[in-house]
Amino acid sequence: MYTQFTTILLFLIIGACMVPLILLVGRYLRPANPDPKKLSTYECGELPKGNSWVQFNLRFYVIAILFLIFDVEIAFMFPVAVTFRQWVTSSQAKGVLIFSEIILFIAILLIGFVYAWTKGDFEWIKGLQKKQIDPRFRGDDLK
Amino acid sequence: MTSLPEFLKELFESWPLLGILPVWFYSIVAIFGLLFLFLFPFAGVAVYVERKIAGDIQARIGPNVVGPYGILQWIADALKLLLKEDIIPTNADKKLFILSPMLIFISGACAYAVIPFADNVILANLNIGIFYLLAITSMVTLGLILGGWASNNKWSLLGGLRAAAQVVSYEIPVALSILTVVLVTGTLDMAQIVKMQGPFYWNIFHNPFLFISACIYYIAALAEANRTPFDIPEADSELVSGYNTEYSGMRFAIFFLIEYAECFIICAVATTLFLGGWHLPFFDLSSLTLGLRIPLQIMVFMTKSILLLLTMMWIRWTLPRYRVDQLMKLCWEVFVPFSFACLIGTAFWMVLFKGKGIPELILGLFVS
Amino acid sequence: MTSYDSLFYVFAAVTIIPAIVTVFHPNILYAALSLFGSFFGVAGIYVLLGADFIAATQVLIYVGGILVLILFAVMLSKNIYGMTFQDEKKKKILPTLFGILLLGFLIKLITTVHWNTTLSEEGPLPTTAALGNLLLTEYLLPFELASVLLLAALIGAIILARSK
Amino acid sequence: MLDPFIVKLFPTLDPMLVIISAILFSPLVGFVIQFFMGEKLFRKGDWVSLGAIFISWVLTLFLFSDFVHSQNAHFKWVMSWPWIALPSFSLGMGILLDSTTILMLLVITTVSFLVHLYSTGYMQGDPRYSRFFAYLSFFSFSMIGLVLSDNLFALYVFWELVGLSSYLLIGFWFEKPSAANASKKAFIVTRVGDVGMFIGILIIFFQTNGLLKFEDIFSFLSKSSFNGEFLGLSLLTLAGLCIFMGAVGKSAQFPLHIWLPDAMEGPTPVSALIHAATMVAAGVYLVTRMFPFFTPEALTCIAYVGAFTAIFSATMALTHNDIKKVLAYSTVSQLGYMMMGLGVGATIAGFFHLVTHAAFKACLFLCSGSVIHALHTQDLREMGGLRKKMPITFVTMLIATLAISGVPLFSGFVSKDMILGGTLSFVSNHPNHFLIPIFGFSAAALTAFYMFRLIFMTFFGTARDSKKFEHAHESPFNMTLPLIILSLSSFAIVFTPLHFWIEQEEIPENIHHLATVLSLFVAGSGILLSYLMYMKKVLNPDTLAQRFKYIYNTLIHLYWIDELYEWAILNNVVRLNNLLAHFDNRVIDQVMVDGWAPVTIQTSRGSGNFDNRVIDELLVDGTGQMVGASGKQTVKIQTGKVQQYILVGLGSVCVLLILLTLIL
Amino acid sequence: MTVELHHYLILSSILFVLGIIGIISRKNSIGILMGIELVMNACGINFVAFSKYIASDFSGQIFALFIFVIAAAEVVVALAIVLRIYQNKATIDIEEVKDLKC
Repeated sequence: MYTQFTTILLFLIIGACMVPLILLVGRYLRPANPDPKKLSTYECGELPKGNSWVQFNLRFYVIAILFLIFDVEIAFMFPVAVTFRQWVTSSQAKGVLIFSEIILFIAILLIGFVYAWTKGDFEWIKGLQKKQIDPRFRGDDLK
Repeated sequence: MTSLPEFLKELFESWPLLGILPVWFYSIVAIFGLLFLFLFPFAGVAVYVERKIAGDIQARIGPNVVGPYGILQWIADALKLLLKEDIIPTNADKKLFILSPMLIFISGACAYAVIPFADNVILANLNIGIFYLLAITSMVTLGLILGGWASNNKWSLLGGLRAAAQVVSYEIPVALSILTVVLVTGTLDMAQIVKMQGPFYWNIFHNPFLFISACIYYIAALAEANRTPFDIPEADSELVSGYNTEYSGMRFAIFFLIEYAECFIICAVATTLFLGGWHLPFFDLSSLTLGLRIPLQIMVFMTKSILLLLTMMWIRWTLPRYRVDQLMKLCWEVFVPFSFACLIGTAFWMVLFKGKGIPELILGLFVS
Repeated sequence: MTSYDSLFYVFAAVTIIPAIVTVFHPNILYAALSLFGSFFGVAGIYVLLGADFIAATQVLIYVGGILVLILFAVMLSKNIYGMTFQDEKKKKILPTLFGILLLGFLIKLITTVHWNTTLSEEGPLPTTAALGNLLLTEYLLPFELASVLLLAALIGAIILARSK
Repeated sequence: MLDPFIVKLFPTLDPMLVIISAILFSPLVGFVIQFFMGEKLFRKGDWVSLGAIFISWVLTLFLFSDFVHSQNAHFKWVMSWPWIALPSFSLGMGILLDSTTILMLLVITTVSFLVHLYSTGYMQGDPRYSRFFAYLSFFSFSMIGLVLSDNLFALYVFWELVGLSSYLLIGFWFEKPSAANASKKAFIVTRVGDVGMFIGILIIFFQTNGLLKFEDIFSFLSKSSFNGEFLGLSLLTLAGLCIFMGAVGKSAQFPLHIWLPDAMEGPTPVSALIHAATMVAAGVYLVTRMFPFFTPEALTCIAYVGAFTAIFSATMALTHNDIKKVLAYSTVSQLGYMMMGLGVGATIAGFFHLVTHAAFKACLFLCSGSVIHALHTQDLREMGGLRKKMPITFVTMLIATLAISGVPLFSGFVSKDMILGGTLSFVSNHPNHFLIPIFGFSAAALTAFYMFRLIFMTFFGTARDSKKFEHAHESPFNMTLPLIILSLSSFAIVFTPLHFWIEQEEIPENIHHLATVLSLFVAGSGILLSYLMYMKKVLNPDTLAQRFKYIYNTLIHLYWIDELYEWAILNNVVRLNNLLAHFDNRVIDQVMVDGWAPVTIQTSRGSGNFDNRVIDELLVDGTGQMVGASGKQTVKIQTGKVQQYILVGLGSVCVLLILLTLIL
Repeated sequence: MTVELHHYLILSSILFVLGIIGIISRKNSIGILMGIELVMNACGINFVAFSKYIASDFSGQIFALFIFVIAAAEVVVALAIVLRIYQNKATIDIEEVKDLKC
């Protein structure tokens, strides 16, 4: 029972076990003498202070939100896009109909996009400039 | 329009021993062939070529020590990486440390399954080809985040998250441009798309909007692969080498390899979607015999994508790096709106001209 | 035992086992990653059921979008100092008991009910085009409403997530 | 005579009715005006009641003149109209007018008018001057009503009113405790008699099942008699005796005579009007009115009571030095005389004695009133030699005394002679009752003796109290005029027009002559004896008193009857009262009433506790706490943990499923 | 034995129950969201299975698509809320988040 997906599946499986395979091969060729200094995380040469703190504000999250919403939108658009050519070539009226449907769909979501844009969610460092540097950023813990 | 394994099966059907082999055997052979014969050597060569071009651009000589003109440099690098000690930081999360390269490798490699090198030479002729590619590439973000997180290094985590944010946000323009192409072609099947582009009905010339979205696609894809102007995560000066700071040895090699694989995928997809895949403008290759047609088509396809790749490399060593907020602003305030505009434009164009592109219209003028 | 059935059981295992890990693993990060595994299993099930587009969308949205979001949330919400996510000390006996009970009943229900299945063997159809047509004709209103829902979610989330 | 005028005035009504109602109601009107507006009127309104009684007096004179002119002894006028008309019982109210009524009316109105006139002088300056006149007119109204009523019930009503007015008048100076006590004593003693009378009325009422009118009773008796008997006496006699009890109470006969001497506490005009002429006569009038009703045994009993009262009170009058007390006792004895007369069957004689007695006894009382008014003392021992000082009073008193002691040519002699004749004729018929004439004659002798004792002590001899003597002066004209009128009426010839009424009873000639001879002898001896003792002081009364000390003491203390009553009744009654009071106090108050207090306290405390502990704590607070506690418990359910909610939801779903599976 | 509809239903119900257990027993609110995702997937499988085995048309798949939309919207908003809670109360432990005012 062969479908195109079997190759995909096989590809995935092979890909998945390729990396461990390579590493295994490497393991036997490579020297392995762990040294605490070597094993410490790399801090541009300095001694690593504390573990990797990072406390982001939520702008990464906003980006992820936008991505997900538009990703879903696009996922929804694909089937419509696929049938677009067929409708358009079939008749002018149907073409206009599908065009208007797509336009409506996109327009509604564009409202959200415009909102995000005007509200300044795209500026990445807005937070940094305007807000005085967050104490934790100031790096006073590094003294 | 069968896929490569079926094509091979037909070829070797008559052979005595190979006849009984099931199709998926051929697919395994094809996969291994693709990986080892094409992917890994190509990556190495690409590294060499890139360093040569970089040197040339910076008026210096690239690697020329190993083998004539340094051609074997990449083999030396590969061996070095192979033999180099593999360090896992102490308080790093061991399991995740290993998992993240796997994820990235899978997402990078599996994309090749749907790229139509030639008429029947496509590993998996899915009828949702391009959509599958989009889905798989979206897995890269996962690997980036995990990589950054697992190495328990402040900078690598920051780099990882930033890389993820970048990849994520640039995926929207890429997806939108792909959507516009699908709008025009009407199918998701890559082979079908290429076939529809005929000798010179290339999509890029289909309508001006599509041309813009092709450019958007090319640049956004660059950013998605963290190449040159957008390689903030590994920006040496700031975050050492981003999420793969802690990786060394073979794991680092994998990261490196996947980077070049993704670059090639970008070029390949660009050629299939916009530049007419394995079509030569004026020569109809399909009429040739099998033995000649396939290699020619593959050659045509490879020249187009390698040309794109070279431009990529060229861009890398000429343009200065974007600041992070400029990067984001560029994506969200330029690419996304323009790609939406192109989408709507092409739709409008399609409605207007009932799906015919400029080449067809011009041809129509003459023919009638 | 055709390859189809064996594949089904493989994919079933691929969904169930990571799901169990997601539910019971103390470390929230491993739970999130095992969720990735179960999403892939579900995609496989979709492929088996002939819904290739849905499988691709599943991968695209769930793995590429939602899981990324969850990971972002996990990272942002955890005081990274701790790095450890060993925080699950809640006893899970009662819920599992009830769950198993419910499961038992559901399975009994499923097995007893006679589903008049019309098994059509004509392999996977090209779904995307058909889906597109259906979406535009029969299910147009939900299609448009989906955009409204997304808009609402977008604006709501942005307002909530705004960092000030 | 007045008929034409009256017909013109009130054409519709019967002229006789108009006259009688005028006679009856004018004193009432007088009383009402006097009582309510008396203070504010000119001269405090005495002219109002005087005028009212004058009207009824004049109208009575007209009636009397008609009666005399008609020469008809058996004159009778009846008018009655239904008052209570119940299916089971009907009572008519009406007016009965016959010879006795007219005579009584005459006596009442004349004496009342004269007393009114007299008291305008006597009561001068009294703070409650107008009220006195109000009471007087009220008394006259009730007396006239009594006389006019034609049935026992109306009679009994007026009988009570008369008792009330006597109480009011006796106790007129209520500041004096003795006056108050006297009025109470009078009222209670007469009430005792009234109770007896009431019992009699009830017996009649029930035996004759509802007949109260006199004619009806007499007609019923003629047909059938009362049946049944009680204590050996037939019911009829018993009823009679009970009725007589009322007469005894009112006319102060033997057992119930004690209140009359004390009644002297009232002002003298009152004594004159009520205790000499009218009210005390009511008893006699009752007996005469009900005469056919009494059985022979009852009559003899009445005769005995009358006779004994006469001799008994006569002896008491001998020793007293208070002028009004002596007169009081003489009244009692004279009433005894009348009762004796009636008892022996001489109704006309008895009734006539009443009329004459009313006249001269009123005169005596008024004279004593003017003497008291002049000397401001009632004690004979402080008087003497007043004949020059107060000539008119002296002359009128002398005439009245002569009348009362039965000296010929005076009214007293005529009536007393008839009574004594009656008694003799009765004894001749019933020789076993020989005691009655003896009592009669001895009483007559004693009467003569103490009356002249009185005259001699006050008017003759020398003034014993010089200071009072100088002060003495003759009473003013409005007081002496009634004296003169009354003294004139004491003469026999005044009553000659009534001869047709007097000769109704025929007494055998020889008995009549014996009676007159004996009465003359007796009167003369009495006067002679008192002349000797008090004028000539041949026999010193004090030495006699010393020798017959015991007799003297008993007389002075009125045979200790008051003490007897006191001891027999009052003490017992008081002791009974004390006992009852004690019982009431200890048993009822302490046990029953106060006893309840602790019970209620206990119960209230108990219910309080119960209420407090059970209801408040248990129910009210209890519910409150219970609600609070349950609230606290239920709050626990709402922990806010979302997962618990879902868990509970899931658990319940499972339970439901299990149940379903078990059931299906 | 050939894979019938009820196999898929059993699979989805197992996934569903696991999702519910995840929702109930997870202390970390993001764990709960993962539970919710599992439940969503279970429904998806059901829809697609029914459309293949019973109606053999694509309505089931359409609904699966809509489930993706809903799931995406839900996760976005839920995580925004969770992060907001985290910022206010520095914890995403569902047990601490139980009073009305966060």
